[in-house]
Amino acid sequence: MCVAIPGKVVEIRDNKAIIDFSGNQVEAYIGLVNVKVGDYALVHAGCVIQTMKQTEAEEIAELMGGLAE
Amino acid sequence: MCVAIPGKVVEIRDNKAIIDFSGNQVEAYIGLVNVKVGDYALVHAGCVIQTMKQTEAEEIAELMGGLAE
Amino acid sequence: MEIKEIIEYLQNYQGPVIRLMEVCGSHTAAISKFGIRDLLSDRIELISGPGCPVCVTPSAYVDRLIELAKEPNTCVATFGDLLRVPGSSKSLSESKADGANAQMVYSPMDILKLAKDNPMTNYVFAAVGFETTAPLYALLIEEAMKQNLSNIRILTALKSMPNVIAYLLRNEAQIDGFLAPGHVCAITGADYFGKLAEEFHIPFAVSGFGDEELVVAIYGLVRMIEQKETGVKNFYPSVVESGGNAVALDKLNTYFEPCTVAWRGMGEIEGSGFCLRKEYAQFDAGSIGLKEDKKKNHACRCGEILMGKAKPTDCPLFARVCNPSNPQGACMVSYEGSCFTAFQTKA
Amino acid sequence: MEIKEIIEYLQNYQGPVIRLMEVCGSHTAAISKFGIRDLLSDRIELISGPGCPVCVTPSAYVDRLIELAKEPNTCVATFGDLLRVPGSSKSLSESKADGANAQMVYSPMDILKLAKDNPMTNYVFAAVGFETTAPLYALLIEEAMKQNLSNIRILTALKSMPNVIAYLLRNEAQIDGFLAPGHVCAITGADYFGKLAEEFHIPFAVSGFGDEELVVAIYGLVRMIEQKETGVKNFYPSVVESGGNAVALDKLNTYFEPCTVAWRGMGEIEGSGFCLRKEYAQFDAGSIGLKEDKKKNHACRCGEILMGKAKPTDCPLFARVCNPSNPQGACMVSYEGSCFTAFQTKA
Amino acid sequence: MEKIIMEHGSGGRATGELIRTIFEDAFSNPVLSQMEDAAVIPGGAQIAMTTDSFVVTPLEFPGGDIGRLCVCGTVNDLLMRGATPKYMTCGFILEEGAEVALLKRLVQSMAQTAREAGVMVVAGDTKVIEGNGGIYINTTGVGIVPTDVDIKAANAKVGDKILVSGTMGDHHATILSSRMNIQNKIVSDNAPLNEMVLQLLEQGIKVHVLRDVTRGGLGTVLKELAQSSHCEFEVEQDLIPVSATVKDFCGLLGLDPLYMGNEGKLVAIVDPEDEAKALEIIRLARYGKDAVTIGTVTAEHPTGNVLLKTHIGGRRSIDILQGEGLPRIC
Amino acid sequence: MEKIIMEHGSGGRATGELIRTIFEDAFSNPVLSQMEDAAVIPGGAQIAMTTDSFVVTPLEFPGGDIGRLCVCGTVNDLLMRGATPKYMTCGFILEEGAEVALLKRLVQSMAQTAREAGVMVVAGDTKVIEGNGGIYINTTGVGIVPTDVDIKAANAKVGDKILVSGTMGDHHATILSSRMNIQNKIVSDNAPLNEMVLQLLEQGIKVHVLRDVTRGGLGTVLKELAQSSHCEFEVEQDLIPVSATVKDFCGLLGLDPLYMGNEGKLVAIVDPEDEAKALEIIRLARYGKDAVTIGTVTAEHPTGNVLLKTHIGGRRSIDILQGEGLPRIC
Ligand code: SF4
Ligand code: SF4
Ligand SMILES: [Mg+2]
Ligand SMILES: [Mg+2]
Ligand SMILES: [Mg+2]
Ligand SMILES: [Mg+2]
Ligand SMILES: [Mg+2]
Ligand SMILES: [Mg+2]
Ligand SMILES: [Mg+2]
Ligand SMILES: [Mg+2]
Ligand SMILES: [Mg+2]
Ligand SMILES: [Mg+2]
Repeated sequence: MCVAIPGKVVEIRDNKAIIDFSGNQVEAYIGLVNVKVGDYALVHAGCVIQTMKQTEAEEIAELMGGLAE
Repeated sequence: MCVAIPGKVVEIRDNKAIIDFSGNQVEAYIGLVNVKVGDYALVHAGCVIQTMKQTEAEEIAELMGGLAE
Repeated sequence: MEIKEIIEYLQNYQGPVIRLMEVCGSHTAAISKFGIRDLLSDRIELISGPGCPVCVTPSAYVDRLIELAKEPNTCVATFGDLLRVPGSSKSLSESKADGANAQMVYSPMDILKLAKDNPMTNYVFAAVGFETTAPLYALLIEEAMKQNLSNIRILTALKSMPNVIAYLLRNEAQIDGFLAPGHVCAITGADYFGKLAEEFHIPFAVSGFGDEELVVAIYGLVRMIEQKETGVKNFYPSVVESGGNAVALDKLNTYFEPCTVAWRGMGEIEGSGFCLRKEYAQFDAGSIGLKEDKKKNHACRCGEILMGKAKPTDCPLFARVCNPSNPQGACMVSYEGSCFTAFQTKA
Repeated sequence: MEIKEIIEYLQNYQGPVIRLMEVCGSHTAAISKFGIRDLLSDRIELISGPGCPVCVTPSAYVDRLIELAKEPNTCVATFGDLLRVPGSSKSLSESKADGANAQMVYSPMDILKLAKDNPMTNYVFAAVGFETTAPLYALLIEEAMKQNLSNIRILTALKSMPNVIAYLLRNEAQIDGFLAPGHVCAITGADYFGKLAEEFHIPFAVSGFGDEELVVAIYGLVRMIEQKETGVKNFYPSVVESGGNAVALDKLNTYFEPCTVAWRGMGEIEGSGFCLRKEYAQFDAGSIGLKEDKKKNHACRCGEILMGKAKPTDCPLFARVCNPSNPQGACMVSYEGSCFTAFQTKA
Repeated sequence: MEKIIMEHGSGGRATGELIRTIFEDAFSNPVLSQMEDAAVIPGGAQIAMTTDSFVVTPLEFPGGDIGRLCVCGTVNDLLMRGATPKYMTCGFILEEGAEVALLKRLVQSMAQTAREAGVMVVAGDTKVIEGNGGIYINTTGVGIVPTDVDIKAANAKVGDKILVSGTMGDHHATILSSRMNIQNKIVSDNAPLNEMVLQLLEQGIKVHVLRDVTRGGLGTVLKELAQSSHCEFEVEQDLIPVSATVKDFCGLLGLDPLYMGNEGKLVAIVDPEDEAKALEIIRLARYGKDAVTIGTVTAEHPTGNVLLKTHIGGRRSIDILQGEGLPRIC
Repeated sequence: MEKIIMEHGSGGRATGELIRTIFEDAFSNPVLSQMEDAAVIPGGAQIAMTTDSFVVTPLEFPGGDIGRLCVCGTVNDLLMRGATPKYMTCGFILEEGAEVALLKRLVQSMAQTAREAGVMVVAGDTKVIEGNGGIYINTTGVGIVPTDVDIKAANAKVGDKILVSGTMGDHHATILSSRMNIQNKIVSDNAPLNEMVLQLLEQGIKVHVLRDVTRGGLGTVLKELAQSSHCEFEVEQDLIPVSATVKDFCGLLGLDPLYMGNEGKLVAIVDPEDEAKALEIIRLARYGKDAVTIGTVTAEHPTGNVLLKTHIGGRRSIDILQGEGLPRIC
């Protein structure tokens, strides 16, 4: 299973980041993605696999527009 | 502690003997003494250390005789 | 369009029957958990595909893990689910009772510390997963080399999405559209499925894992089908970029190469997996040739279910001999397996 | 003479105070268990000597055992009692809680099978004992060589009787006669103590371990003292022959040689122990130089007690700080220790 | 005496010393200090009896420890039958190497929780096994049940309201956080629920069913109750209280809060007339401030069914916990 | 399901399956099969309660097994207070890898012994821990005590006779024989002593003290009773029944039969008037044929003392077991 929710990067230590999920802090390797403090990141099995953009709403709206009857 | 009671040799298997103590059978190495089935043997920590002669009564009597007042 | 309107649309859909396949196990689990089937018209069917990494692992792989775990001074580290997958006779978890040394970890990276702290123990990580997880093993090996740890190896059963989908479509799976796995696309980019969409004239919708995200993507697929559109639409743009994650892809390609691997119940599929490149063979715990796939129970229909040709309830063993405490096939093991989720939420 | 008459004699004895020492721990335990003190006139005192192999082991030896037991892949095998003897800070038994691997066995020979079945584990036997037990270790090494077992060693704290008795007598122990240990004599022959008897003009009575055997031997000693006889009398002729056990003595001399060893509370005594000969040094787990004897508690009077200069009840710690659950000295540990037996049977 | 050694299980002097220095003080009462083979105590016409063993790691965790836990577990099981908890026995199985100082803390925590819950520890036992310092505790409880009280799983009736006394999953999430090394502020909810239960009974609430939500979680409990009562329950996901941190914690490990255990929460199924009053009573009682209604007993059902209405409006049946409830990671 | 795995302790489906296939059948009774949090059962004005955990290896031994043992231990402790054993709970802690077939045998043995002893198993619990197939069982018992019965350790009086119900050391020697690999025909005496105890009470014997001779052996029991009663006991070694095989077994390992445990023998301290009748009752009862008088309560004594007259006529004080009771070999 892949984590469906993004966490916030609160600290970076060497090759790992501390990532907060509503008060749960986990350590994740950052060798696969460039992250910085403040980013929202997707963590999969102890590694960050992607950062999250905040653009969903518009893009989806646009897509949906194209699909509407 | 050393076993104070002798057991009876009931079987010999290679370098070990089976020795019976009132129904308790233990295996003991016989590398320190020549024993044969039927002997009474003293066992110490899994090894026969001596066989037992049946002559105690007379010898002790003799000894005691010498000590009597 | 409001989510309420979308749901209403899906609920009231009266067109020809539409069969959608989610190829990602996390999608399968989320669809169950959110009760999404209940929101769809009877004419929209959701079918679970071969996207649960645990469910598609052949028995020979599990048998090999057990063999390794029983070797002296060897510890097999793995994700939780895999412990319970039956091999040809037992699971890793059951074999622990026979002296197999297996340990559940949260992350493949956890074995770096274990291996460092216990230099006399050989750690083997059970490296299962798809494009999402494969780069993690690349990172693991990279770190193991950096830290000079010689007591780490992996046993791979890494799978790749496109060729198994092509296999399904070539083998008469009746599917009208695919929910494409959001996290695979996070690594590979959304276009990863473009060639398939084109070749088979079929639509793909990339979806996230939230309830609304899934509903939106399903709606998107239904609309694309109705409008006879093919191609890939990305309904998960916050995470999935067109190019994917270049760093991760680069690491994946550095350590691994495509290869032919066996899928539980389906046999070998060309180019459907990843294997360690020869240069890194010393990290391999014997992954090559683990193709045998002895069914624990011959009546198990996992293979067909993974291909969308049968539903769990079509299997004569379902909820009778086969249940999560006594799984006959891998689909009943993983929390993401079709049979498991069907069992868990059966009315 | 009937046993009843003998007991009567001993009970009614009114002559000068007689102090008899039993130098064998098994005698000490048997005397307690049979309540033999209760059968003697107040003018016949029984004193426990340094004959409990566990009680005379210096703390450095126990510390070394603990060190070995904590080494990876090393198991210390031992007789039960030794597990509880305090070293300079802890016992082997307490150290198990800290990860020391120690196992109680019935016989030194038991480790042959253990070593064979677990070739990756190094077995160290805690080889304590007197002339009775030393030949067993010779047999063990002989068998280990025959069976080609390279994972067996011993840590020796082997003691020999004559020189420690001479040491006592030279250091003003007030003793009028010795109960000589029957099983030592079974190996060495009764004459083993002849030279001592002669040199110090003191009688020895070789005794078995039964209640009547002990009473008879004590009577024998009392009579010899009254009659001012010295020499060695053998009250255990069924087991003890004059030449002893030639096979055992031969093996003892093949593998071991006399050496100077340390006795708990008494220090080093020349020629009072046995060590492996150089030819068999590979079987030694580091026995040389284990002389340090740190008291766990400075008030402990074990040393004097072992020499017959003090009684357990003379020790300020006895039955207060020091008891079998929390022994301060080795004499409180072994079931054969003077302090233990005094504690166990105290009114 | 720093660590437990085999001798502490001998039944002889060392066992006695352990009992005197650790247990006697903490639990001191006239019955226990007789040190008899069995405690003799006043009884009652109808008694309740329950047993549980506790094998949790870590032994101490945020918000509690195995000592508090093993009292709460047993006291709560008695309460769930409408019994007033009275007596408790405890059986310790200690692994060689267990820290004596830790044991002392745990026993003191037990004693304090027993006082809070009004139970007297009347008998105990200690055994030592080989191992690596683990501590396992069995507690068995006896309570007195008034003859007119009849609370059991089979008693749910159509129309009844289904209440929970607070947020789900806190204990389980606490334990897993420690094990998986995830930092958060979640604390265990381990608590004895005497006050809320005895108040419900005293104030005459028509309580049909009580069940504490432990191993297996709310999902398992609801399904079992539905099975016993031959009813269908309908509960609403959005009404089930779960703290934001526990929710995301579950998300992280792929766990479902529905299957996460508590150690101080209960489900009460009450007559619909009494719903409001019952909620008020529970909310006023210690450990009950977040009590809410989560659903209704909607119908009879031959084999028992639980329907969950999800946030997005879907409906699914929920079953008892399958598998081990292990974190899913991949 | 051949071996126990962690999942059997989940509290979910696998635990349920284990309970159904192993426990339910064996213990079947209406109370247990309700599967409630706590069993609700008829009580009595005065109840007795006791607990013990059982950690014996091997799990099966000549003459018995841990299943029979754990019932006898708890039933006997209740009887020693003059209680009629009524209810029992059992808490299983299973190590991963435990053989299910073995568990089944043990549970069936428990059930059979419970039937023999007239106790009903009313609640149970199962937990699984990591390990190597070990099985640990806690049993807790409740019995009903008539209000006029007052049997306890403090009640020995000067002049009372000290009886034992049979040969000493059989159980302990059985277990050690297995562990030390010594072949013999010794079998454990594990047995529930209901018949002899309830007959003594029914027939109006003035029983002052009862104590089953378990861990620590007769020496420990006598010393503890002397301490509680502030009396001096005098017992005669030659009167203490020990079988020839057990005697030599002890000799071999340097053990004293006085400190060897049993699991189906008791010490009874009775009014001297009733000595003969008490002996007769015990001898006629199951498991009591070798009952004998071994001594007398001779005097008051501030701290309690036990004098043993040895075979050869010596006298010594005996104390509770020191150390672990390990075999002495050298
Ligand atoms: S129900 Fe079980 S046996 Fe049937 S297909 Fe699914 S996993 Fe296989
Ligand atoms: S009583 Fe204890 S401290 Fe005193 S001499 Fe004996 S062993 Fe040493
Ligand atoms: Mg008892
Ligand atoms: Mg309970
Ligand atoms: Mg419970
Ligand atoms: Mg007990
Ligand atoms: Mg263990
Ligand atoms: Mg409960
Ligand atoms: Mg008890
Ligand atoms: Mg008991
Ligand atoms: Mg329970
Ligand atoms: Mg273990």
